[in-house]
Amino acid sequence: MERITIDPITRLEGHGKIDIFLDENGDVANSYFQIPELRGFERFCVGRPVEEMPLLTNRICGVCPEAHHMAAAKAADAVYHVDPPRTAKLLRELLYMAFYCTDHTTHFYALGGPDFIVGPDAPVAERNILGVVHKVGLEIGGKVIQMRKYGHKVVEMIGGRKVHPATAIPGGVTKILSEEERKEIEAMGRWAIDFALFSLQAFNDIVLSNKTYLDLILGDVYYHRTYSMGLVDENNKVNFYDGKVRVVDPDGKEFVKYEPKDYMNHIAEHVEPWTYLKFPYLKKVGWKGFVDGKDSGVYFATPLSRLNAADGMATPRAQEHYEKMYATLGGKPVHHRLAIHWARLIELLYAAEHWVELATDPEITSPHVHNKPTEIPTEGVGIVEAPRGTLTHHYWTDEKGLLTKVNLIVGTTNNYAPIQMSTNKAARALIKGGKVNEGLLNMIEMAFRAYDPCFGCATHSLPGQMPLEVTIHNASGEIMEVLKRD
Amino acid sequence: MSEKPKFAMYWSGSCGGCEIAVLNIGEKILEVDARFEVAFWPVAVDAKVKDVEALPDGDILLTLWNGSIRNEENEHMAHLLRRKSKLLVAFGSCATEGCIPGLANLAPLGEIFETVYHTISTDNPQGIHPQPVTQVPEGEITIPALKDRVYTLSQVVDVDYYMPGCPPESHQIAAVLDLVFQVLEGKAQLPPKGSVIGAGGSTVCDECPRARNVKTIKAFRRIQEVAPADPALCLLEQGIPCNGPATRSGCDARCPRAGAQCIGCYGPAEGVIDYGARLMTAFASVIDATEPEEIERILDGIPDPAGQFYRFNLADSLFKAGAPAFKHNGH
Amino acid sequence: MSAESKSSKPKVGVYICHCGTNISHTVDVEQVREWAEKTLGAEGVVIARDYKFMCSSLGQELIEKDIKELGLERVVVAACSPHLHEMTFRGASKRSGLNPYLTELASIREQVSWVHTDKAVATEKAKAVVAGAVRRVIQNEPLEEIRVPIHPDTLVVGGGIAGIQAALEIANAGFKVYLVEREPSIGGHMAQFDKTFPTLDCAACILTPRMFEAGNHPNIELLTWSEVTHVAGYVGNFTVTIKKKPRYVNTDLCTGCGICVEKCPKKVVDDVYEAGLGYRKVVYTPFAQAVPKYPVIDAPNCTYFQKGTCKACEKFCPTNAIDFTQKEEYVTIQVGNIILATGYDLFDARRVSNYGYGRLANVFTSIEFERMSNAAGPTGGNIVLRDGKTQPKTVGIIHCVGSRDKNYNNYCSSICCMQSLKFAHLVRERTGATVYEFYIDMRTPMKAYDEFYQRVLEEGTLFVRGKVAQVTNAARNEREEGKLIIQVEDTLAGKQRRIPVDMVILSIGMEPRHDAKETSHLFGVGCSSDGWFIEKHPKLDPVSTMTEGVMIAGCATGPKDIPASVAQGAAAAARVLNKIMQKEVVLEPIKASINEAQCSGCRICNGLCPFNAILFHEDRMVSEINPALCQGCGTCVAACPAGAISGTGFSNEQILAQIDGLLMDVNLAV
Amino acid sequence: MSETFEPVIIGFTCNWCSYRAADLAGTARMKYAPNVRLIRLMCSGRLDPTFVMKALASGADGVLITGCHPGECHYIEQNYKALRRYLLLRRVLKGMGIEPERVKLVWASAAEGMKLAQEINTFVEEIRALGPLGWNRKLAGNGHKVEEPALEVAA
Repeated sequence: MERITIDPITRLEGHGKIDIFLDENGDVANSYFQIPELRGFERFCVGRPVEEMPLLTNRICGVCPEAHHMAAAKAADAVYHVDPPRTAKLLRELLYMAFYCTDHTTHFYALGGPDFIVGPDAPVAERNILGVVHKVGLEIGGKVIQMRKYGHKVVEMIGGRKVHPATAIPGGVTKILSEEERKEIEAMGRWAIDFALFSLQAFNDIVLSNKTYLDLILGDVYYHRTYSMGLVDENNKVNFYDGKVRVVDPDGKEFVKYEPKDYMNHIAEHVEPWTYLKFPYLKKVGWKGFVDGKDSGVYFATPLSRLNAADGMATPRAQEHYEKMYATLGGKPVHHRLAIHWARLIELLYAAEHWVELATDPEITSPHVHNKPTEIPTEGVGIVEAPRGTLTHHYWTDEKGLLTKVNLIVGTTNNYAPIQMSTNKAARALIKGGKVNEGLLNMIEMAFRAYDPCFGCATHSLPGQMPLEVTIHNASGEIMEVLKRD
Repeated sequence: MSEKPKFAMYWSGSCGGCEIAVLNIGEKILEVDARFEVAFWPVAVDAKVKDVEALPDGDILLTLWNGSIRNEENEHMAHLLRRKSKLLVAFGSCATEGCIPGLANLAPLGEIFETVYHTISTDNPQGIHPQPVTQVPEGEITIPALKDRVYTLSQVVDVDYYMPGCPPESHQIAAVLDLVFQVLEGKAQLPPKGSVIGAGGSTVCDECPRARNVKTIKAFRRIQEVAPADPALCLLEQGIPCNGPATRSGCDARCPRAGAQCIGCYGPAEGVIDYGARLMTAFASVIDATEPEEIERILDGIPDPAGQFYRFNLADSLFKAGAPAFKHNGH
Repeated sequence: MSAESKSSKPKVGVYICHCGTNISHTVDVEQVREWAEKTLGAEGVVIARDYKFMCSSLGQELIEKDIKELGLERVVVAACSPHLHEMTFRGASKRSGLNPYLTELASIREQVSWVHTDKAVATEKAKAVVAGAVRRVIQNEPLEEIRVPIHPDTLVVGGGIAGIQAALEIANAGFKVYLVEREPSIGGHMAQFDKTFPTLDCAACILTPRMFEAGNHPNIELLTWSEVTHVAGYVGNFTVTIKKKPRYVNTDLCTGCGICVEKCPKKVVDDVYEAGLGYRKVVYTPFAQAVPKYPVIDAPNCTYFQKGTCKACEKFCPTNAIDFTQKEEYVTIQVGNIILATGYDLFDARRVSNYGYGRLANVFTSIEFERMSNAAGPTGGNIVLRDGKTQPKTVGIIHCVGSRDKNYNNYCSSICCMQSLKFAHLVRERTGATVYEFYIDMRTPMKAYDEFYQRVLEEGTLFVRGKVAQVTNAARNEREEGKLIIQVEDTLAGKQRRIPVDMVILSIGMEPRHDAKETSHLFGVGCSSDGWFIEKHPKLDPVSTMTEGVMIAGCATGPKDIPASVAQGAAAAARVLNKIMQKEVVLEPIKASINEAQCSGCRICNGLCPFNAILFHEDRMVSEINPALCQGCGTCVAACPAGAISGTGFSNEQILAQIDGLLMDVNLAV
Repeated sequence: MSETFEPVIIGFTCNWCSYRAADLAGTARMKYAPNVRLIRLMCSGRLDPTFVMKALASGADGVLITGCHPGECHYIEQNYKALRRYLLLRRVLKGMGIEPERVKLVWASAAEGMKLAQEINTFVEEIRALGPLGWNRKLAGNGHKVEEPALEVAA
């Protein structure tokens, strides 16, 4: 049997590697997306004091440490049965909104977006931030850097540090926000709203008004009818920091809405021997392998799935674009994976709007930012929406608050099965009769890049651009052909 | 183009925070592009290991390596980039001292597998563990085997410079790059081989604005028991086990400024052989008790001494790992 | 890395001593030598020799010759303990131009040949010890002694005979002395005695002239009724604060006429000087020959201070010297050296309840008897029972009360035997009574002591060897009626005896001052768990302490008789004088120092130094160590979290290298 | 294994008490187990936990710390610092999965040569019972070779 190894150099960086096996006819028999690293936080966090988890689990991912910081802090609150003061929650969420703006911006302009803005058929050398600058105009470069700066500035103001924030502890936060800081944060937030609107406009002008791109989005190659997962507030609006986890079935009907603490009843993880990463699925539906449809427990957890799982956005302007997207793409739910990019921009707008809402809350500068835990620590679950999927931290401690057991289901992991499926599907669609063309590379890359896979969380590689190289071996393993993407 | 010196940045077993920190230096990143030919930087540009292998030895002037040596691939790449680089910099806590993932060295690799693939949410009736080589219906596929424990870069290859921090603060990265630029212009000299760069020569207290007195500790208290701590007074004097006194300066005491204790991400101070030893001896010395029972009672306030003192530095400590780590391999 | 360090390895010479056969008997010296030359060659060892007696002049010359001819930069001598010959071999190095601190002693005698038997094993251990010393010595740095100027004035604390002696020695040599005494007069315990053994000359007769001399010496400033409250600084440069308690008598006006004492209407029991046997006025001088002559008003007992009335003393004082408004005052002095002669307390005989003191009227303590037998004492020197008139017909003297007894003090108080013999003599001389001495062992070692024992024997005193079980008044027969019965096992006769007597004298032992611990902290000297101050070396340096510039003399270091106390006072003075004459003192260069650039000002070290050698500079936010104050213990070096403190002589590099060396064999095996 | 196992122990002594006690044991020809190799410090207060860890990591099976009796420190009270460090160090060792009993603190005055000898014998047997630590072999077991030094920088 013939084998194709889509072997990003990142294979040597613990990013992932795709092995594609062809049958006698040279059609795809199967493909494997492998994740070659494991760190074992679940084991070595045992014995540590629970208040350290927001600091330790930060280091699971340097791309979204804020997500782990928050999930861990919430889990620690739960362990101590302590409810942080409102101001502490506001501060945590404000930090989180700023982070979302930075993260979504980075992905859209530097990592995922270029596929559209510059064009999927453009030479790879141009499909990056510089290409975007050429296409959209010079000022965008500056704006993107500015957005990232502002986001990190806020993270530092509230969290103490730009990367790996430090201030969330059981019962609240350690830092009070001064009025000067608040003013500055509010101003930056208002700028972020403009930036988000500008980005949506750019997406509209460049992508939606371009039939080829639209067809690409609506094409079948990137279509999977899976369940959608996302965190929603009491009004079933998208929420990143708090709420209940809602899952809708492929038809968009609510399948389940559960309290974070009940996640074990709804989520299970499947293990394969050929990869270090586990495959989460809906427990009640069950693991049926890498297939979509109502009978397969496979779900996805991305900006798009969050919008699918919710009834709308909690801020006005984001709500407008929410409605516009579903109108344009033919109603809820949307299963076209490339639409994740659009959903991401809508989330960017929501995050910016909510940023300003929080920064202007009269209580945000209150000095009451911590409630001392008084109860005996036991067990707790903390869930937030990481940009790349629902993030679950679950801790058990002894009476001293030392961890006895830890369970983590991190953002990207939720999408491991869908990614495997998408790349597999792209491969099947594009490799026929053993003929491999280099367009395959872009197409497959786009397939998994849409998810913005952050194996920093799951396996410690960075999101986005993975330069690809295809080596075609014959049955005897000799190299027949090497395809490069330029 | 090719007259420009070559630059490489690479990460192995790490969280990516170092890369983000580098991106956070903003416009300066463009200067790197102007001064250097970026020979290899997976997150930023498209290049392949084969291209690196093709380079003459020592052809890359400067390589920033972040990440620990967790699996065989990491090790392989470390040897390759060491060979190809004139200057290899261990960049960030993982590369210099193992960082928090280095705490894995407290447990046998086997137990890590036993835990991760058997959590409450894992459905694994046959007890499957990932294997370096797997036979699938279509053939054989491989993933790199994990090493027995986490190693620092310098435990695997010779390292020229060390840049601490989890991640290194952006202003420090910028400062180091400026130095490199000056060296390229012949305006400055490189520090002696083996130097720590992009950090201060003292410890965090040196940059901490909090007031401090002669230390006598009657009780250690955990931050959630104290918060909100007195914003003006030394955290350690408030009983919070702050790692600042033993942790290298350079971060501008960010965490203490934000009311959180230093957790030690900048590693040991100049010339220190064992980071944890410095902390435990300092804490113990100022305990205000002479009776063993009383001392023990006060020490109960540090519930996880090994984790507290070796949070970032275990892989680089004198012991390198806890005894269990030497038990058995996971595969 | 490895290349450079090889070239930078200093040349080391290793010298292994046979110590006659002391070492070579259990250590194969030749094998160690060979091994050192071969295996340690890589470490920088260029020559290894063995010799019968390295410490002999010939042995030392071997080393000196090699240093000169082979250009040795480091020397290791594997021989006895550094406490014996470190100086010797450092000297040898110095003579041949090698810094003495680049020479290390490896103790393969005390730590190997003398304590192990298996020759093979001992030889291997000897190799390890040598390897440790070699690795260590390579890390040694050349050190220079530290020199500090000496302030010529001296503080003597304690006005007993030891302190007086010390003060006079120094004053007579022409240097200023401050003599501090917390009682109103100097003189100490000796002033309470009548006769002194073995010569029986009158204590007053020999002591008063010394007291007078001290009190009127131009170079001695007497500070009685005063206490030291604070000591700062270091050898050569102490700043001492002294509290002068109010006398309520203006010493500038007082002539010591004694009218105030005479007129004072109130008497109280004098349990200090008269040991509770007699009375004194509330305004008083402890005794007639008191120095200084000025009285003191005992405020707590004074009617004026209690009720605001009386003031008899004031009315009658011819010079208006009485001053009720006096407050305690503090004076600060500068001195270069300090001598502690703070003396002892007496054992409280009540603690041995089975001897009945305090319960049975006619059980007396030795100090009570001293007062009773003193012509100037409460009974005018008549030896009588508590009733104050009846002379005893039989007297029992019990030795070792509170001494040589694990229930009280394990040590021997050293003077009790002789004082008991003295008592026996005095009792017989004054009353002709029958005297029994109850002793465990008779200890009369000093000059003319045993002769005195013989004399007392001949005088007919009866000696019963045995520890007295109890003293009781419970008579079993008419012979015992109204008597005190001493129950004892006569270990010579080998039988229990009950001996009825009229009077019992308990020869009570000495104890450290009740406040010895505080004093030791105040002056930074060591203090054993039982409370005696610790000598720098019990044999070779008995009057020095760990703290340079602070000497100890007399009973403060342990029980002594008068000659020994006087000798120590003089010895301490000699020590001080030689420092003063040198005008500067040389300190061991084993010191800690702080690298300011690395110091974060965390202040962890600030509280760790018992010698207050570490100061914190608020302005620069760094700590600094005063090398003259630093005693070189290294505690701060071991405590600094930033690794900013280093210690000479015992640096991290030296110790870690020694560990490596000691474990060399273990790692060669890997 | 343990019957043939001869522990290697590093002992830290105070110049003023335990080191003199060792001298005394020698002068008095007291015999004790040869497994302990002594290092002289000026005071037990000089004892840096680094030394203990260094010894254990470099192949020692146990570490004996000795100092003056409480209240008898020649530097007044530094032995209390040693005591506190020792108690904390044991907790850290426990956290690292190393038997805390491998490190022992013993007070021995200059006069207690016999006591020191007995304590050494007792400790040697305690370590013998625990078996080898062999950390140097554990670390040597990683099979990593550090490469040749990097080329010189031509700039």
